[in-house]
Amino acid sequence: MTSTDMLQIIGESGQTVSEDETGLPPEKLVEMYECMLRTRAMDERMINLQRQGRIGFYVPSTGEEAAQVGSGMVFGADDWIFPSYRMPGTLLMRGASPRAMIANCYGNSEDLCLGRQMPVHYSFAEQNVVSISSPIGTHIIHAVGTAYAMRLRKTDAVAGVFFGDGGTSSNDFHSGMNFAGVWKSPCVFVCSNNQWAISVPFEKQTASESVAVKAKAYGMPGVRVDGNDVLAVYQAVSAAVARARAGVGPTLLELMTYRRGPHSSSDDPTRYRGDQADEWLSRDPILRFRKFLERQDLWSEDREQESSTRVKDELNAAIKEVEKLPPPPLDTMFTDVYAKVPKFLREQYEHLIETEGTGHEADPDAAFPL
Amino acid sequence: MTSTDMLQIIGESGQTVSEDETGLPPEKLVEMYECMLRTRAMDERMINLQRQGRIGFYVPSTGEEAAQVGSGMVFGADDWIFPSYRMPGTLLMRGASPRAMIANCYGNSEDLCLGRQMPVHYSFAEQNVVSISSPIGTHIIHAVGTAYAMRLRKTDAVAGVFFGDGGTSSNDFHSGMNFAGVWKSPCVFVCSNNQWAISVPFEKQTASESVAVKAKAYGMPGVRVDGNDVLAVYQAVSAAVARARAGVGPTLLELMTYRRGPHSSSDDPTRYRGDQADEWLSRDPILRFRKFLERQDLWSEDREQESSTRVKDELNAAIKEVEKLPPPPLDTMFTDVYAKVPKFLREQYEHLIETEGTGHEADPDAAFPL
Amino acid sequence: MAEITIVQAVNDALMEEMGRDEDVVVLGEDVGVNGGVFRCTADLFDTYGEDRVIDTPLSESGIIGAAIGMALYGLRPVPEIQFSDFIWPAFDQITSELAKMRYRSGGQFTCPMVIRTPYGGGIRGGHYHSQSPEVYFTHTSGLVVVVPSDAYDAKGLLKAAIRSPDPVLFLEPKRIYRAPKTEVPEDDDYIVPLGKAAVRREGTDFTITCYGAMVPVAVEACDKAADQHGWNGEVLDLRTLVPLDEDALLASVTKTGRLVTLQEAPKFTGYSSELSAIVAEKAIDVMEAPIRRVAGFDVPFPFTLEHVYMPHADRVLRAIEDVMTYE
Amino acid sequence: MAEITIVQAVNDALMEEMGRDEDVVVLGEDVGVNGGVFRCTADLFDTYGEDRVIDTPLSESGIIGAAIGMALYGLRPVPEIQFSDFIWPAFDQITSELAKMRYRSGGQFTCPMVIRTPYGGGIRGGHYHSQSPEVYFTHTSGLVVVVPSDAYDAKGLLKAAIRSPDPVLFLEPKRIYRAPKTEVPEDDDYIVPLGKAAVRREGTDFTITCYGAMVPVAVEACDKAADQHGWNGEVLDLRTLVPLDEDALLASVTKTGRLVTLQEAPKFTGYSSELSAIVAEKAIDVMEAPIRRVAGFDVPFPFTLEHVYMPHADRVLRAIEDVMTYE
Ligand SMILES: Cc1ncc(C[n+]2csc(CCOP(=O)(O)OP(=O)(O)O)c2C)c(N)n1
Ligand SMILES: Cc1ncc(C[n+]2csc(CCOP(=O)(O)OP(=O)(O)O)c2C)c(N)n1
Ligand SMILES: [Mg+2]
Ligand SMILES: [Mg+2]
Repeated sequence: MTSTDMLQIIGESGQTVSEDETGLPPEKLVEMYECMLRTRAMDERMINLQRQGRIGFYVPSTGEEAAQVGSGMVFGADDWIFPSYRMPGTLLMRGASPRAMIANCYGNSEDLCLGRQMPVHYSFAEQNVVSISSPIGTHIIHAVGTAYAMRLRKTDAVAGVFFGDGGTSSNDFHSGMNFAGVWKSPCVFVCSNNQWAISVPFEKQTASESVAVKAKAYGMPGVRVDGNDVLAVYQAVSAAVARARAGVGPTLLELMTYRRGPHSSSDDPTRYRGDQADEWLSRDPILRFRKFLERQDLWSEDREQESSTRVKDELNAAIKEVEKLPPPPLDTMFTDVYAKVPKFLREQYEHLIETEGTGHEADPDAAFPL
Repeated sequence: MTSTDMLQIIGESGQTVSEDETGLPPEKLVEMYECMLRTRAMDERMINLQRQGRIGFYVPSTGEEAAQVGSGMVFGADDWIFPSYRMPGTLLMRGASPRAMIANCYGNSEDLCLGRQMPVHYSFAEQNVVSISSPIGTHIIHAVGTAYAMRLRKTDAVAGVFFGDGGTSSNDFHSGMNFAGVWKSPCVFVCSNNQWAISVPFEKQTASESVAVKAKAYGMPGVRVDGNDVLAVYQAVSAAVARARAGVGPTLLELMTYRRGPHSSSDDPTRYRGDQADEWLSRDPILRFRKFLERQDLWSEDREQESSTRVKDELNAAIKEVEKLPPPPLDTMFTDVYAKVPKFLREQYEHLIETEGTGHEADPDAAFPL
Repeated sequence: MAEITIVQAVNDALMEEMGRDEDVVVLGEDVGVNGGVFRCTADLFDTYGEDRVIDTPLSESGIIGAAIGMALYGLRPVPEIQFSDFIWPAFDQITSELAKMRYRSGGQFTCPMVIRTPYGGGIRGGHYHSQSPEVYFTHTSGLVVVVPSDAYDAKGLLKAAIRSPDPVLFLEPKRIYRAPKTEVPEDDDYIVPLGKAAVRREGTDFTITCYGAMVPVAVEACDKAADQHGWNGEVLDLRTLVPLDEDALLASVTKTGRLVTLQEAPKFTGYSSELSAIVAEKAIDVMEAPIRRVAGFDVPFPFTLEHVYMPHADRVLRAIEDVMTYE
Repeated sequence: MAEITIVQAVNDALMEEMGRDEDVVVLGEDVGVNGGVFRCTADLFDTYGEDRVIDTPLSESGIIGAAIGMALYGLRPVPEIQFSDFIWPAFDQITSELAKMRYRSGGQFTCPMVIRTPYGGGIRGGHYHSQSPEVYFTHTSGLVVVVPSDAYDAKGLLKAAIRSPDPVLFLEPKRIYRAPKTEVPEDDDYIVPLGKAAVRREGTDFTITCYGAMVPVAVEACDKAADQHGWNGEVLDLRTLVPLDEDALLASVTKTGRLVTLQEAPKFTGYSSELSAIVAEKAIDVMEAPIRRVAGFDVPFPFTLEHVYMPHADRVLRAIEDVMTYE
């Protein structure tokens, strides 16, 4: 297999093109499909809220649902996930609630991050989903440290880390892959190669023939996978997780997909690209998986209607609830900087309250960046 | 050729083991050999000065002369060199004077760097040898920027950058290789894999099967070379330089060698390694090249005696001269921070002179770090 | 005279300097085809081509490191860091290499360049799209640090920076990128000299120091102080943080005897602390009141509560009242 | 009581804490088999094994990033950066990740660790083996910054730091790594609390603030001032730069009315500027003289002329004379 060969199980019309070794039972297949629908629905709804000015920023992931959901299903409860910002599907698959995610986008008092970060920078300790930050690539080496700790503590847990094609150029892609190679870390590196880093196409990002081949530089295997084929994703990630769990070492996976939408709600892709997106429309991961399920009589137009209505209703209900919540209280600006609020921060807080009271109003016109 | 195959021309007894395509005329071969002798002599002399407390710090390169001299010979006058600290032979080969290098180690008024950096952190603008700094790896991406500028200015010059096996773990190995791949830079990356980064052996540095294979991650060719074989080094570097000059793109070379001595005058290798060094003694690059030259009647015991005496005399004379020189004048502490000395620095200087005069004596007991 | 925004001023300066000097090149993430995420490099790609307007891989260390290599060879690079919050991967290159190259080589090698980067809060960007990192650079000997506060200065200072023989960090106040417009001369060659502060409002009762997006806040606070109390404050826009125009600072406090410093960066060991230190060292006897600092809180930049975090005119006014009523 | 060096104190603290808590791990370049280039981690490898004393690849970003990952999972890593001059490749990890993890996750994730690193001049190390980078970290909200000045503190503060729930930068003054020895209790569990300054010499005439390798210089200068002028100075060793023991600072200047600040880092926007600013804000009316700062010059750290660069007792004495004779 050359480094540009690609694992695919479901063909574009839903037929099986290579052996399905996933062994997934029907109900799991349906669960995955519904999670893909939920991810897509959330995408559309949140972008809509952003356009209406009800939330300030969003990062759509339309077209990348298979990569998210297929890998999200693999990891166990004791495994840790170090996500990127463009993968709500993985978090949903792990049990993060849409409501909690919506609260994060509103940055209100129910947001587990207490409104301290921008929208989509989630953090779900209960699901072992580590805090997302904006700087690209920094978390890749975190996963390697956590994987080290898992081994030192003699667990058989695994760390999974997710990043984009742009992320492979970052410093900590290099340090993370390199440390993991030397340490034979129980770590799985998952690159969603959606072929764009904002406006920069893959061929300006790196001259290597693939992301997968970069694994060689670190003494680990690299595998290219059709990222729009949820079963191929599931199978490849499963194999890599099994390998890590067994103590054999880390793997780099490259999930080939496409960023169909803008980079974020602040981005206008017409400035830098034509309509390659159309070509990828035909490879839609949801449509493809639906065809696969229908061929096996696991799905139908009726179920589609029922399911998508239910998903949308759930989302709308959650949004309605969340929108009523107040912002986080003023003192949360000063807590969690340190374990205990030190004297100098307490004084800053007290001085603020003394001189300005607690009645701060947000500026409704404030703009949003990328 | 697998990534661990290695180019070798001269065998360990001086015989030719693969075709010599260098086309080097006899006088060039002898020039290279003498430069290797000079490099070795300088090494021994400077370490000696350090042991006597006459200079504070030195970095020996014994056993790595072929890598230095073989590559130093290739680059042309208009090419630029971004060296590491362990390659005086390359600088000598380019025409840097031993006296200037010794003045640098004394940090005195004749030091072109005005005594501002530690010993062996040379800078020779006249030879297009760019200022060496201590942080590992930072210069790798500089070479790529310079190579870009060479192309933009439509010259056919080439940038050569040198670093160690430890350097391949640095952030700017990654950025440098990646940018060069994308830009098809006229740049040659030369890694002296001497198998140690202070006390850290290569297998703890990276799990990749070689340094050369790392080139694949950046879409460029990588070649492993016997770094103790000066002709193999010359030939491989020549090919890479020709490729760069012709606009085809960058190359990564891995020169396999061994750090026979301590990391620096501050290091005690007995703390962390046994006597693998012995094994490498038999692969001594100078001895090997001497046998090669002797087989072709280009060298003899007489010439060896004459040459090594001459080289040592030259060095001793230079040291004697340099030792007499005064330290750099006090005002050089404040110049070259900016193009012009700004008012606030002029005031700091004037205040210093006013309150403390100009008669500062150095503390002779001050210790030296790594 | 044309009325333009800061974004336009930056774009004009780049367009003109690239036209004047073919050694000027622009590089960074999304600066080329896309014209920059804030549009500061719009149309440069079409005008000067992909060799001089370079979309780079996603590596700030690579961007600055490559720019250093270009500058060593004689080009005049103007790298962009998309948000100043993302400058840290390049910090080793900036502090270890860029700032020390001239000094450590005895003047044999230099790498003049202008690192442009938007900084500061007020756009609801949270931790990583809002910070004000000036002090990390002002403490790094060898760098010039510039912060314009309107389009006139943005254009004139950027042109001066591009022509400067020293490496310059050019911090662009993104909160005021698009407002208010200011008048800018048509003359292609006007320059605002580095190292000179500007008095934005003359006064005799107290001094406010500020820079970047805090300048309009300081002016507003002064206006309020005049309205509400009849006090006549002086607003000193520092414009260049290194080298600081110390004479202007000392002249102003010598006149007023009262000082409020204003910055949006966190307070502790922030830039303004230096201004206090200088005054406490050189002019303590003219001071008629404590020096009050208005600054960001010593917490990571928040998201939802950013409007509480950001210094605003009323907060500054309170500090003015403190120093004016002190006995 | 045993008389030991700072190196030994650091080594003892690590040895004991690793024995006490098996979550403590040490990682860095040459810290394992070699025992650290300054020997601070000597014998740990043999005692606790290669899984807990880890020789890493040459990447500071990797060292700190991996340590963050370990700490997230519950380990208590103590990464070493070989020289603080080489910390910059890790600065993004420190400022963007380490310092903000607790805050940005709403307290869901924390990464307590101690980054140990030797800093400072006086060992003829030139630019890259001599710098004092404290202010880059004291301005970064979320970090604790500690600088011991003798073996007693080095051991007690390091143990406190390892047990702290917050990330700590532990700057070790390498110039005095091996001298002078100080007495350290045999008790394995003594701790020097974070956030408390220590008066090293009591006095009433003037105050000198200092930390790390500048503490003996301050004491020597005070002794000279007493000898030569009969002035009785107070030496305040800050020990923890964040959180600063502001009460101790204000108490001392309230008593003495005169302040000299001492640091070896460059002066401009250095740590000591904050001390001036605090005093100018909170205690200006007790001051009987300008605040004089003794600091490194605003240049890259030099090699041959380092003895001129480094603040020494006579230079401090001159500043003391300035503030004592001021009228
Ligand atoms: C260190 C850093 N530099 C720049 C940015 C701005 N930025 C945000 S996302 C992005 C592109 C990321 O591309 P990729 O890794 O391919 O992920 P994708 O957005 O395609 O999912 C950039 C440049 C950043 N967040 N961090
Ligand atoms: C960024 C950085 N980290 C650490 C060091 C300390 N250090 C100096 S040389 C060295 C090892 C370098 O090994 P390698 O790159 O293989 O070169 P060699 O010394 O073998 O020639 C280390 C860790 C440094 N100079 N810079
Ligand atoms: Mg992408
Ligand atoms: Mg090496």
